[in-house]
Amino acid sequence: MLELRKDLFADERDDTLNVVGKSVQRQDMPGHVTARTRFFDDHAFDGLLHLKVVRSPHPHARIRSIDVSAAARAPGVKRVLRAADVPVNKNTLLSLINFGKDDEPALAVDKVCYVGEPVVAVIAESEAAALAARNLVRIEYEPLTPVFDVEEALKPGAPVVNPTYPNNYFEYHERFDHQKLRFGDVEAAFARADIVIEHRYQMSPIEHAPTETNGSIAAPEHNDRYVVHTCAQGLFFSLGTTAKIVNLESNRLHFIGGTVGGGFGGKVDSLTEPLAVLGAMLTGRPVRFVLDREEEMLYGSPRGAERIYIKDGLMRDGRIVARYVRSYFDAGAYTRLSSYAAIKCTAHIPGPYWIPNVASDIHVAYTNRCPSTAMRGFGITAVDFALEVQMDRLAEAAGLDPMEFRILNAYRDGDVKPHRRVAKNTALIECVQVAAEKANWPLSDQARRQSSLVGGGTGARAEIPATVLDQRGQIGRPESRGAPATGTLPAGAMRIPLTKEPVMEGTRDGRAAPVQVPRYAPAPAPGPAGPPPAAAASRPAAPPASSAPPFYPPAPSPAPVAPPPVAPPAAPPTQHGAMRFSSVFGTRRR
Amino acid sequence: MAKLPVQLRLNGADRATFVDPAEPLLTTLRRGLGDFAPKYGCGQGTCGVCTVLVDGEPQLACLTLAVACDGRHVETASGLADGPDMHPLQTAFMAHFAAQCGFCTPGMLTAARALLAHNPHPTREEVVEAISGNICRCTGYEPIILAILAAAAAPGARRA
Amino acid sequence: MLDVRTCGSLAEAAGLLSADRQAHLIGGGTLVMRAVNEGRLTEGTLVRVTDPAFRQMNLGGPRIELGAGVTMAMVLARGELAFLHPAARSIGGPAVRTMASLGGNLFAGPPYGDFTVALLALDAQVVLQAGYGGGRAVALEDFLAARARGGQGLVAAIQFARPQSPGDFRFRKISRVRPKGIAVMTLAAHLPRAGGRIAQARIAYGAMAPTPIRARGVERALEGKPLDAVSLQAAAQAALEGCRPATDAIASEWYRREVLPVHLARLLAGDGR
Amino acid sequence: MARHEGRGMASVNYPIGMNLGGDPSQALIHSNPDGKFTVALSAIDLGQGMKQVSRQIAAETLGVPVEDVYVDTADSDTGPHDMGSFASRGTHRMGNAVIAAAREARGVLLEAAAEELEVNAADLVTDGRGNIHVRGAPTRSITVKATAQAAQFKQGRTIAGRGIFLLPLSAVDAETGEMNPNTAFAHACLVADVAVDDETGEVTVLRMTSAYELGRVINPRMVEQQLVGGAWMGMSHALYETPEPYYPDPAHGPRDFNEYLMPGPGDIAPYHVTVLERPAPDGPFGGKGPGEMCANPVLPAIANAVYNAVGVRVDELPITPEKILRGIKANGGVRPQPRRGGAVTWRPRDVAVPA
Repeated sequence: MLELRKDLFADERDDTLNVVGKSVQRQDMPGHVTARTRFFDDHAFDGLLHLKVVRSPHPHARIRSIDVSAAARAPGVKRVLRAADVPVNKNTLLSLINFGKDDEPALAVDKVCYVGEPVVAVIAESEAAALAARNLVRIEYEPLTPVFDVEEALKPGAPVVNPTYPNNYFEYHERFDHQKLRFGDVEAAFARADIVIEHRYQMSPIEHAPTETNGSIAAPEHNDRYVVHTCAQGLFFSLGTTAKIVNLESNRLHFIGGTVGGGFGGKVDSLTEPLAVLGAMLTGRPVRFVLDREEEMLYGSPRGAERIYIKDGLMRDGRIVARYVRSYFDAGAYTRLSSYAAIKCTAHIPGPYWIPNVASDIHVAYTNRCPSTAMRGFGITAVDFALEVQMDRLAEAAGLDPMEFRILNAYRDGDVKPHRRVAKNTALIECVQVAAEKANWPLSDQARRQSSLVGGGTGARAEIPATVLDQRGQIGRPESRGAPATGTLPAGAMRIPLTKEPVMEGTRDGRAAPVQVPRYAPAPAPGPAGPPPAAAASRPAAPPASSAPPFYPPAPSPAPVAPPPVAPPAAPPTQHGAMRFSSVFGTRRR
Repeated sequence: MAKLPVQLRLNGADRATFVDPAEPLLTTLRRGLGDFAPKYGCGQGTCGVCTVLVDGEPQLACLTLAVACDGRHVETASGLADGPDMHPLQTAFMAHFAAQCGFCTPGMLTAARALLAHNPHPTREEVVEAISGNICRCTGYEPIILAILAAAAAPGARRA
Repeated sequence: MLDVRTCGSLAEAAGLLSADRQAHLIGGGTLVMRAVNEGRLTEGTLVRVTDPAFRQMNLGGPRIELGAGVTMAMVLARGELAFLHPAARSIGGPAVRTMASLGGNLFAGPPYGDFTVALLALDAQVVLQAGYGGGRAVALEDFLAARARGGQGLVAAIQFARPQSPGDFRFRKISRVRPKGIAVMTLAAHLPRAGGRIAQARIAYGAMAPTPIRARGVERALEGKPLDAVSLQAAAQAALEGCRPATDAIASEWYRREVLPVHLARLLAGDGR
Repeated sequence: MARHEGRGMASVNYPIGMNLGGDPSQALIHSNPDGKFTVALSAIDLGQGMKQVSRQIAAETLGVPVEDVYVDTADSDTGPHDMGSFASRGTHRMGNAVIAAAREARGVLLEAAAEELEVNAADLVTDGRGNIHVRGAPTRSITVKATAQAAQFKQGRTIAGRGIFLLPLSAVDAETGEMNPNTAFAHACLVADVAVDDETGEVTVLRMTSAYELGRVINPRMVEQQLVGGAWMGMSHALYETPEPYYPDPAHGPRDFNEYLMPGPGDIAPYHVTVLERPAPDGPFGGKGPGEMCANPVLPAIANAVYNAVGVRVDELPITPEKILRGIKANGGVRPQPRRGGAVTWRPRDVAVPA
C-alpha cells in the first residue's frame, strides 16, 4: 500500500543509484522463513543452568529478612544469588555516557521500590527446579506507603521512592527539578492572545510486548572469558553495563546478538545479562536467564506514562502566538532512560510549528512502579498525541479546517526553533498537502500553494526573541516553583556553541567517491571559546528565491516587552565535544 | 525424579530422548532434540510462536506434555522445506516481505500450513481465523495475510 | 517435582484424584501446563486420561453426551453440533482449539469459560465421577456454584438436550480483539418458542460474575412472551439481575454493567453487530 | 442510530538519532579473495532491517552487486563499537559509518585495479555488476574478483575499510533549553476514518491515509514494512494498549497476550501511504529512518476522528470504549461534528510497491 511520489523535492535528489532505492529482498528473510535464523535462545549448551528471580510483591517495602536456606537445598539448585553477591550493585543505565547518578541495584538491598523488583536469584539444573526452589525463598517485608501519581510524588512530604533522588525528581544541571525551555515571553503573549486554551493530556504506560521476551545465555569461554548470547538492542551498551555490574574488564566479555525477536525499545535495559554472567562466573556453567511472559508484560519496563498540560495563545486569524507545555514523565522507581526522554521532548516542543513564544517545563518524577524506559517514539509519542489533539481544538476555536490550520502554522526552512537552532530540510507542509489530496480532503488553493521552502526564515521567524528567564524549581526548594521571573535574555543570545560537523574517518578515497554520498560542510575553524555572535549564528541564509510570494504573511513581531537589557546570567560551565554529560546532568557517583 | 523415554517422529525422522515427567514438548524439541524452530514466547498459550503440528493438527508445544507425544508425528517449521526446495508458503512469505524480526514466522508458517492442509482455497476471513492465535508485533499482519492467500493460489501449496 | 500418571480408565483417574489432593487432572493442558510453566504448580501429580470414553461423542439421540476430553476442534468437526460452532470457535486460535477440552473449560476462571456459557444456556448436566464409583449427573449451574470449593470429582462428560430448532440457540462473545480475543462478556441464549411465545428461555452470561451464570431475571421477563420490542425492553431492564462483574485488564465493572443490556438486546433481536 | 463515522488528522515530525549526538557508530568491511565483501557491525537487527539497509548502502558505495555483500550483526569480538539500535539511529548513524568504511575499501579496490590495468585509480569506475573499468572506456576493465585476487596474492593489499560516524555531543542550557539536537527530521501527516458505536463506545478504524517524508528511501518494501506495521502499532497504542489500564492505580495489569489488548488480524484497517523523499543533508544517500515515528500520528488522528464522529474528546490514552461511553453520557448524547472531505479514491491493495 505504498506509493512513492518522486516529483516532490526532485531537484534535491538524483535517482541514479544502483541498489539504494530498490526493493531488494532482505538478507535475513530466507533464514526467517526456513526457521534457521538463530535468536539468542537458539543456542545449545551442555550443562545449561536456568536462572529465575524472586520479585517483590510490594510496591514499596523495607526488607526485614531473607531466608534462602530451603531454596538452596532444593533439588537441582546450584546457587542462590543475593544482593551481596553482586560486585557493583548500583548502576544507572546511562552511566556509560555519564548521565545521572547510579540509582538502581541489580538485586534489591534493603528496600523494594516497585512490584516485581528482583530480590533473589535462583540458579538450577532445569527451569522447573528453579521455579520450584523460587517458591521456597522466604522474604519478610515491612510495607511502606507507596506513591503512584507523578504530581503527588512531587509534593513535599511524599514518600521517598528512590533514595538517590530524595525529592522524587531527576535533578537537571545540578540546579533544577526539571528541564526548562524558554523562548520569548509566553506570559505576555497569552495576555495579548485573542483566545487562550489549556488542556490536560495523559498517556498510560505502554508495554513493548515483543514476541521474544528479554533474555540471555552466558557461558564460560575457553579463554577465561564469558560468551553472552543476548537480545540486547545495544550490544556494547549491554556489554558495558554488564562489565560494570559484575566488575570484569570489558574484553573478558564476548557478546553475541544482533538478531532480535522484536524490541521497540524494550531491550535496551540489560535486564538479564548482568545476573546471567554473574551466575556463569559463580557456577562455572552456562546460565540462561529468560523473562517469562508475565514478567515481560509487567516487569520488563514499559514506555513510561506522561501527563502533559498544554496552554496555547491563539489569534482569531489562526496564528498560534504562544505555547507553554508542562509535563511529567513517570519514571517509575529508577531513572533508566526517562531523564534523556525529557531532554528529547524539550527539543521537540512545540511540535513541527513555528510559534514566536514557547516555554516548557519537563519533569521526571519517581513513583513506586516498574521503571520505565525507551520505546519507539521515545519522548515524542505522548507529546505528539497531546499537541495534535490540542491542534484540533485550536483549529476548531479559530474556525479553521484542521489541515489548513496545520499548514498556516507549520514550520518551514529557515525558521528558528525554540531550542534556538534553525530548521532545515522541513517537509511538513508537503506531507499535509499530499495526505489531504489522497484522502480526498479538500484544501484551499492558498493552502495547496504553500511550500516548506518558501516563507520561512523571514522577519521574526528568523530571530531568537528576547527571552524571559526564571529560577523556578530549584533542587530542594519547592517554594521556588512559583518564583517570579528573574530577568530577560536579550534577543539573539546563544549560549551553546554550534556542534561541529559530523566526524567521519576512513574516507581515504575522497577523490573517487563512487556515487552520491552525504554532503558535509568543512568543519568550522576552531574559534575562541564562548557563545558565538548571536546574529551570525541564528540568522539563516535567505530562503531560496521564489516567484510566488508566500500567501501567509509573516506574523507580526512580538511587541517589545523586555525591560532594558540586563546582563545575561553566566552560562553554565560546559565541556563541548568531550564525552561528559556530568556538567549538565549532575555528578556521577560510582 | 527419573526421566522418561519419549520416541516420536520429528519432521519425518524417528527421534528419541529422555524428558522430565511434566516437561512441555517445547523444551523437549528445543533443548532435547535441538529443533529451535518453535520459539518460547509466553508459555501460556497466548502467542502462537511455538505452534507445531502433532499428527497433522496444530498444537502449542508450550502447553503440550512431551510424554503425550510418545509415538506421534511432530512437525515444525524446520520440516516445511523439502530439502533445499522451499514450500510455497515460504516463497510467498518472502515475496510479500511478510517477516520483520522473524520471531513469529515459524509459528505463522505452521498455522498457515495447517490451514492449507484442510482448506486449500481459504478466504481472507479464513486466513485471518487461522492465524488468530499467532501474535505478530512487527508487520501489522497484512503482509502475512496476503502471503498466505498468495501461497494458496500457488501450485503445491498442500504439499505436506 | 511434578510427576505424571497416565490412566487407561476414567475410574482409575478418578480414584487417583480423590486419593491425592496434590493430583491434578490434565486434559488439553491449556490451564495446567500454563501453571506449570509459570511455576504456580511445582509439586504433585498430573493425571492423564487415555480412556477412549473420555473423548467420546454421543450425538445420535435427542440427548447429546460429550466426553469431558472432547476438544473444541472435535466439536467444530461435527456438523450435528453446528449450533455450538460459534461457541467452540470463540475459544483461542486453531492450535488452542485442538487442545482445549470441554471439561477444562468448566474450570476456566473469569473472563474465560466461554464454551461453558453456551452449555449453561443449554441446561447442561455434568457427569461427575468420584473415586472408583459410578458417575452422577449434576446440573452445570450447581457444579459451577460449587466449583471454588473443589473436590467434586472427575468431570467425565457433559450432557444436554439438542435444541429443537438450532435457530433458537444464540451465542455472542463480546471481545475487543478480532477474531480471537478475550471476553468483555459472553452471552448465550436458548429461546425455544411455542406458538410464537418463548417457553423455558435460558440465558447465560460469562465474565459477569466469578463463574458463568444464568440470567434468571431475563428468563422470567421473556417467559411466555413473544420476542418483541416490549419483551426486549423488559429483558434489558432485568439484564443485570444477579451480576457481579469484576474489573480486570479488559474492562471495568462499570463498563460491563453499562453495556450488558445493549449486547443482550442485540443478541435477542438477532442483531448481527 | 448507533454507528457514527468520523475523520481526523494529525501531522508530526520526528528527530533521527540520539537527540544530543555523542552516539558513534562504527563499521568494518573487508573483501575475501573472490571480491565478496563482509560488513561487520555490532548494530542490532530487531526486525527493522539493519542488515539489509547496511548491505544496500555498502554495495552502493563499493559499487558491487548487492549479492556480493553480506552483513554480520552483531558480535562484540568482530563488530566494532556501536551505540545500538534505538532512537531511529540505525539507518542514519550506521549507514554513514558503512559509507565511510565502504569508501575506504573501495579506495583500495580501485588502487589495486589501477595497478593491474596500469592506469590512474582516479580514472576508474565501477559498473555495479562486478566490473571495474576506465571511465569512458568500458573495454579496459577488470573484474572485482580478479582485482581482489591480485590484491591478495600478488600485490599484498588488504581490501578493507573502517568507518565511524559521530555527531558530537551537545550540551543543554539549564535556563533556556538551548541545545544542538538532531540535524535530520522526518515528517508525516495521517488521516484516520473511524466508526464509533454510541451504545458501547467501540471504535472501528475504517481506513488510514498518510504521507511520510523520510529522506531517501533505501528500500521501498522495507519502508512499507515499517510504516504498515507502525500504523498497526499506532492504532494499537491509540485504542488498546497499556499494562496499567487504570493508571495511576496500578491494579489489573495484564499478564499475557490475551489480557494485553492489541488489534488482531481481523481488526486491521486498509492503509495507504505516500512516501516523499527530501534527502537529509547528512543522511546516508539522504536517508533518515522511519522506524520510530510511524506510530505517532495515528494516535492523535484517531482521537480527533473519534471527536469528529461523536463529539467526545478523549484526552487520556488509550481511548477505550469505556472512556468514549462516559464522554457520550457526559455530553448527554452524541454530537457529531462536520464531515470532512469525501470518500477516498484509493482502494486497498491497488498500489504496487515499486520493485
